[in-house]
Amino acid sequence: MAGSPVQVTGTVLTTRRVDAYHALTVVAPGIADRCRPGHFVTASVGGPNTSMLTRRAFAVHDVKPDYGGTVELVFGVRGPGTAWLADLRARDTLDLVGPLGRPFPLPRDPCTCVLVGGEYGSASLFALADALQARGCRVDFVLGAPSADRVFGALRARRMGETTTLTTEDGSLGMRGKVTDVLPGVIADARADAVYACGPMDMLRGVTAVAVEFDIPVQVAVEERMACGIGVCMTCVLPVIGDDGVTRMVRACTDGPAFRGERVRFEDVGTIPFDALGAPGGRHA
Amino acid sequence: MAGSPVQVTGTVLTTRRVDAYHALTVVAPGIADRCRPGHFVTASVGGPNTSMLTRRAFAVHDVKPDYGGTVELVFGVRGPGTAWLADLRARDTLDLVGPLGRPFPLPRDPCTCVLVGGEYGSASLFALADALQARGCRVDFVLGAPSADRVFGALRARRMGETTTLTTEDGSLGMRGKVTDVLPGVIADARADAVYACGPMDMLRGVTAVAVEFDIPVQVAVEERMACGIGVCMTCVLPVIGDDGVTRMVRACTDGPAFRGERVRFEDVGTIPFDALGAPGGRHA
Amino acid sequence: MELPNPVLTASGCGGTGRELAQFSDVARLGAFTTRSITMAPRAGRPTPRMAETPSGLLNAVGLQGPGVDAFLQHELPWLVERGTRIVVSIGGGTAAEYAALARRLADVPGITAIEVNLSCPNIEDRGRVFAREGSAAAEVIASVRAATRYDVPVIAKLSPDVADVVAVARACVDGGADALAMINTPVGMSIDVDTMRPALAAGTGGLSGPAVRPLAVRCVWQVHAALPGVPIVGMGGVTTGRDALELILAGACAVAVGTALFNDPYACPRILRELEELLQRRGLDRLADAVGLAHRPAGSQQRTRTDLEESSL
Amino acid sequence: MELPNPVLTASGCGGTGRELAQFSDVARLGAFTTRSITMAPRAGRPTPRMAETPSGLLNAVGLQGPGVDAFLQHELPWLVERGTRIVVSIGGGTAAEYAALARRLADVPGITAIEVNLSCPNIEDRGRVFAREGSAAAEVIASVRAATRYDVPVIAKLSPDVADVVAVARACVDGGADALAMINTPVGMSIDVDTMRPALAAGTGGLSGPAVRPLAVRCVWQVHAALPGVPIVGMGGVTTGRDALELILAGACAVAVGTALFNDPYACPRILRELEELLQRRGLDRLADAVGLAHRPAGSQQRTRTDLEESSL
Ligand SMILES: Cc1cc2nc3c(=O)[nH]c(=O)nc-3n(C[C@H](O)[C@H](O)[C@H](O)COP(=O)(O)OP(=O)(O)OC[C@H]3O[C@@H](n4cnc5c(N)ncnc54)[C@H](O)[C@@H]3O)c2cc1C
Ligand SMILES: Cc1cc2nc3c(=O)[nH]c(=O)nc-3n(C[C@H](O)[C@H](O)[C@H](O)COP(=O)(O)OP(=O)(O)OC[C@H]3O[C@@H](n4cnc5c(N)ncnc54)[C@H](O)[C@@H]3O)c2cc1C
Ligand SMILES: Cc1cc2nc3c(=O)[nH]c(=O)nc-3n(C[C@H](O)[C@H](O)[C@H](O)COP(=O)(O)O)c2cc1C
Ligand SMILES: Cc1cc2nc3c(=O)[nH]c(=O)nc-3n(C[C@H](O)[C@H](O)[C@H](O)COP(=O)(O)O)c2cc1C
Ligand code: FES
Ligand code: FES
Repeated sequence: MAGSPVQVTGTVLTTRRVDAYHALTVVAPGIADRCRPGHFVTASVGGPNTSMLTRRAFAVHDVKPDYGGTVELVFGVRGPGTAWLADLRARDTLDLVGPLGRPFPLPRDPCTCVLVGGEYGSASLFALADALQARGCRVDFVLGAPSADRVFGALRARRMGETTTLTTEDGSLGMRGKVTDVLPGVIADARADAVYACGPMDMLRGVTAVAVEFDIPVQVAVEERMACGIGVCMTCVLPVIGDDGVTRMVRACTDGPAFRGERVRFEDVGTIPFDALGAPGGRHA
Repeated sequence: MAGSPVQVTGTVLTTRRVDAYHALTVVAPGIADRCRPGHFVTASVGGPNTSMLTRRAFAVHDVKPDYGGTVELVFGVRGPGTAWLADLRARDTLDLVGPLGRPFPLPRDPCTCVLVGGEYGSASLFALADALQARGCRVDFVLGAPSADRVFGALRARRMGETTTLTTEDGSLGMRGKVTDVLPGVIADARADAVYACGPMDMLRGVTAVAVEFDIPVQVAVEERMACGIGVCMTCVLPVIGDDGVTRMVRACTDGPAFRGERVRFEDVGTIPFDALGAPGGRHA
Repeated sequence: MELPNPVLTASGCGGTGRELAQFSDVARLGAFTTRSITMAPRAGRPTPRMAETPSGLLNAVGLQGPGVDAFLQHELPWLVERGTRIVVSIGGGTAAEYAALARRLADVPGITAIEVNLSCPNIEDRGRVFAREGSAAAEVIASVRAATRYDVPVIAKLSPDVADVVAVARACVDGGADALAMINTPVGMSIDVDTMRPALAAGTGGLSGPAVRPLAVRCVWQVHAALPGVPIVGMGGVTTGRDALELILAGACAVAVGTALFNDPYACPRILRELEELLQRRGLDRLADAVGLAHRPAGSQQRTRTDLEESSL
Repeated sequence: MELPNPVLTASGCGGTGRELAQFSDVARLGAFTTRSITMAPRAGRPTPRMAETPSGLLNAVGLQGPGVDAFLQHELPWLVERGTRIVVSIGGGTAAEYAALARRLADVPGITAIEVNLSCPNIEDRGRVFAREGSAAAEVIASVRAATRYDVPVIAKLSPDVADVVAVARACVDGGADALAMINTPVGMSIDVDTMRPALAAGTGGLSGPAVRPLAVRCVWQVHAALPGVPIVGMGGVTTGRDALELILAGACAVAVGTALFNDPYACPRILRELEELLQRRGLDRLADAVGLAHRPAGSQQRTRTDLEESSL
């Protein structure tokens, strides 16, 4: 990790709507400094005397040096916490903790990478693309969502990527279908060496299957319900196979969110696989 | 009651600081219409997803016909609910229920009334003074508080009252002392026929004692911790002697807040007097 | 017992009915539940009787009320006249006192059900609350059942602060309870750190409001799983149609609204409206289709079998 | 047992200590309480393991952990090296298993106290949780006490969802508990009204956070009143110095912070700072002067007698 996380009472600099999403830029120097692609932050929601106790996790979309350092978050309104965030205005304060999690590992040598984003998952891919390009990598984008308004960052992808392929399930933008429908073609055309993916669990599973098919490494950033984001509560676990071949229930927040795709047991997410370390009645118990 | 209470999602028109207090003017037509002097309203505090469940009670300070009807509340910051109210700005919404309670009864014939206010208690006296003067009554004010910044409405009292006497415990305004120190003189000078009082329980007790001494009627508006304000929860009771001579635990919110002072068993507030109807082991049990 | 709709007031939270009637028609309620009526008039506990806690409310009213005679004379007739469905809650210190109350109510027309508030101290057992112990609760229920007309259901109201709510529920049903209501308030306490004294004059009080909803959902869930045929009135922190639906999915066939009335006097009709909308959006035409639906095995299709009548208690 | 200060982490809420150390020095804690350590490694429950409720949090982690051997090899030494006071929480399925854990820890240096998590299902009693029944709890405590070095206190951790927490507390003290910790999370549940399924994969979970503070204050109050000589670690919804003081005035001589750490990783030092300020402003020079102070008769002067050492458990 690029330094340890800190808590910052940031000030909202700007708010904007981007299609189906809200974007908040927050002045949060201590956090901005330390962010690397794939890091996330957590926001305290609801203000004083709120009944909402837990922080909400968001990928860091953009980091800028302005005002000592800003971070931008992109989010959709899902429940009361994100609804509260969507109501914030410039100059309001926002309590953030970050940067959190294990960021995306970067290749040592220049290579070709396909970056796959589902819905707001693409938010964390642009900083990654920057870092990859800075290392001389070629970057191709595949972005998808159920509908056009939920594809995030298409324009920026077009500007940054060698190629950009868009998919929507309803066909309202790009190809009709899912990212996994177009991914094999993109990998083949680009002769890609690696894949990075961020989005819903189903998509990550599909992207991983494609990458495994091509026998190229794939990094996925997963999302699990989190109560703390800092590794102390053990609520955000998923089954991941370790270097020793043993499956463990590991924390998405501190062991992830970025994992090697083929190590994540996607079919078993939401269960305790019988052969996981310490599974009830399992061989290690 | 002048019509039944309603719930109104009002809009804050103006906010201002008045010494130690905050004043909020809220557009709340249905409520403003029905208000009579001594009525109170309750405000929902904390906004969506708040952890604060109960409404906060406030006397209606002023009613104006503007924008279909506005009410003004005056309050000091005591805990989290009033702190939240103090942070409201113009155009915010505020959920009010009112008018609530039994307002001050007015004398049938013109007479001389002394209006006694302790701290923010004086807020409800000006609408009362208006109503009394409209009936040809003479009005004299006695306002007191621990310190000058907590005496509310001195200027307005001076404008409206035949006489106005101010007291502060620290001597920072008017006479050093309590309202009860000056009240006998005011009653005597004005040859007062009746007293109205609003303020802390201790003060109401003292004022009642003075009025009893002079053998003139006294109306007091009491304050008790309220969970509902509409008469359903039974948390706001105090021992009051009925017409039949029996003490009952009656609700400050719907049987009051205005009571005949000599009927309130001030010494027994916060207890169940042994001779109250239904007291444990009491004669009626 | 048929109710016009599944949203009731909770005992002790709707006053005499007259106060709520200022805001909306009490005859439109699923039912109006009275405060717990006692034999003799009761002055209740000293004030302060309430304290706010995070998403909760502590109260120690102490069953203040006019006694059963005055209730029958001044309060019940008004409700009956309006055509309100009336659940009369009763409270006592001994099984015999509960039975005497039930007898007093037996010949009174217009009572839809008797709810037995078991969260009263048993004066024959050093003040231990009846609801804490299955056999004491069952004895009360049996004596009330025996004294009540066969066509008036007896509802046992349970409290969550027991080691095994299912055991108490089962004892009450074995004792003759036709339905169960849960939850009454668990015992809580708050201390004012400024005065450094308990916030309530009584020291402890009952905790209500959304803070306790997870306890209510759990109790309803456990009891419905163990006794699927027994109708349950769910309550505890219901403030929205979503909250009501949560209890219904757990196994309640009706819900009662208490603390929410203090903040929103229109809570009952609003919650009913919200609930109906939610059911409709989920394609659940009849409330009964939703009762206990969250118990179906994961991944299974929506339950079609129905073992409960709409809003029947 | 002396602690540098009265603010501890609550079991299962501070990770291995390393995670919190990123934010502040774990040696500055009153003590670090480990998650409940089990004999064998445990994978815990499936996800979702958490659901937010009004002012509360439901969790069903299921004691995920590496087992006692890995704990002693990889987690404890790191804490010991830093000079942290360490309370090791243990969990088991039988009294014998608890005893075996205690024996495994008996020769390990650097353990300040053993906390016995009694909210585990007793596999010899159809999964009934030990804390629900005095005699089962006492048996566990006695077996742990017997296996633990005389100078290491054994703390019994109790749960509020029993009919009589004082009876369980008394049984534990009679069984040899040197101190009590309360409260563990009462069992709650939440149902997702969109999926119409329980929000937690495990169905029920433990409810924590400010929502349960009134239950914690009540338990601490009742137990302190009945057993004034027994040190109590209070916990349940402590998020500020005021909350900590509330539990202390009720009778706790130390407090533990759980759920609040999830929102504020600096919660422990902040709460300590706020608590010290509050005590000072009230002229309470020593923490011991505040312990149980709310029990003094109304109107009496501040208590001067002190029967508890500062921060001693
Ligand atoms: C590492 C990570 C990065 C994320 N990045 C983004 C992002 O960039 N943009 C975005 O829109 N969303 C992102 N999410 C999802 C976002 O955290 C949830 O949408 C949000 O917490 C929902 O809060 P709510 O109050 O609106 O919804 P509710 O469903 O009411 O939330 C209730 C509780 O569940 C938790 N929760 C619910 N859904 C999720 C979820 N998917 N992941 C984690 N916790 C959840 C909340 O934290 C809260 O404690 C991310 C999640 C994780 C774990
Ligand atoms: C009829 C009536 C009229 C009032 N008029 C005014 C007024 O004009 N201006 C003003 O400043 N204050 C007035 N009060 C007092 C005001 O209601 C309290 O100051 C306010 O409720 C405190 O809320 P809080 O969240 O800041 O404090 P907290 O102490 O945190 O409140 C906690 C809980 O206690 C209740 N509570 C606390 N103090 C009181 C109290 N004195 N009376 C009733 N409930 C209380 C609150 O409603 C809340 O439920 C009036 C009270 C009553 C009963
Ligand atoms: C002020 C108050 C008074 C109550 N009085 C009674 C009562 O007399 N009898 C009873 O059985 N329950 C009583 N209750 C409990 C409620 O009926 C209900 O079970 C509980 O409050 C949970 O529901 P809620 O969270 O919606 O309030 C009372 C609750 C409150 C808040
Ligand atoms: C995520 C989580 C995990 C917990 N794990 C344990 C545990 O392993 N052992 C234990 O005794 N208590 C455990 N608890 C209970 C806490 O130690 C504490 O008793 C309870 O949460 C109340 O305190 P709080 O409201 O400050 O969180 C856990 C609580 C939470 C929220
Ligand atoms: S969210 Fe708490 S450990 Fe990951
Ligand atoms: S405040 Fe509820 S009855 Fe008066």
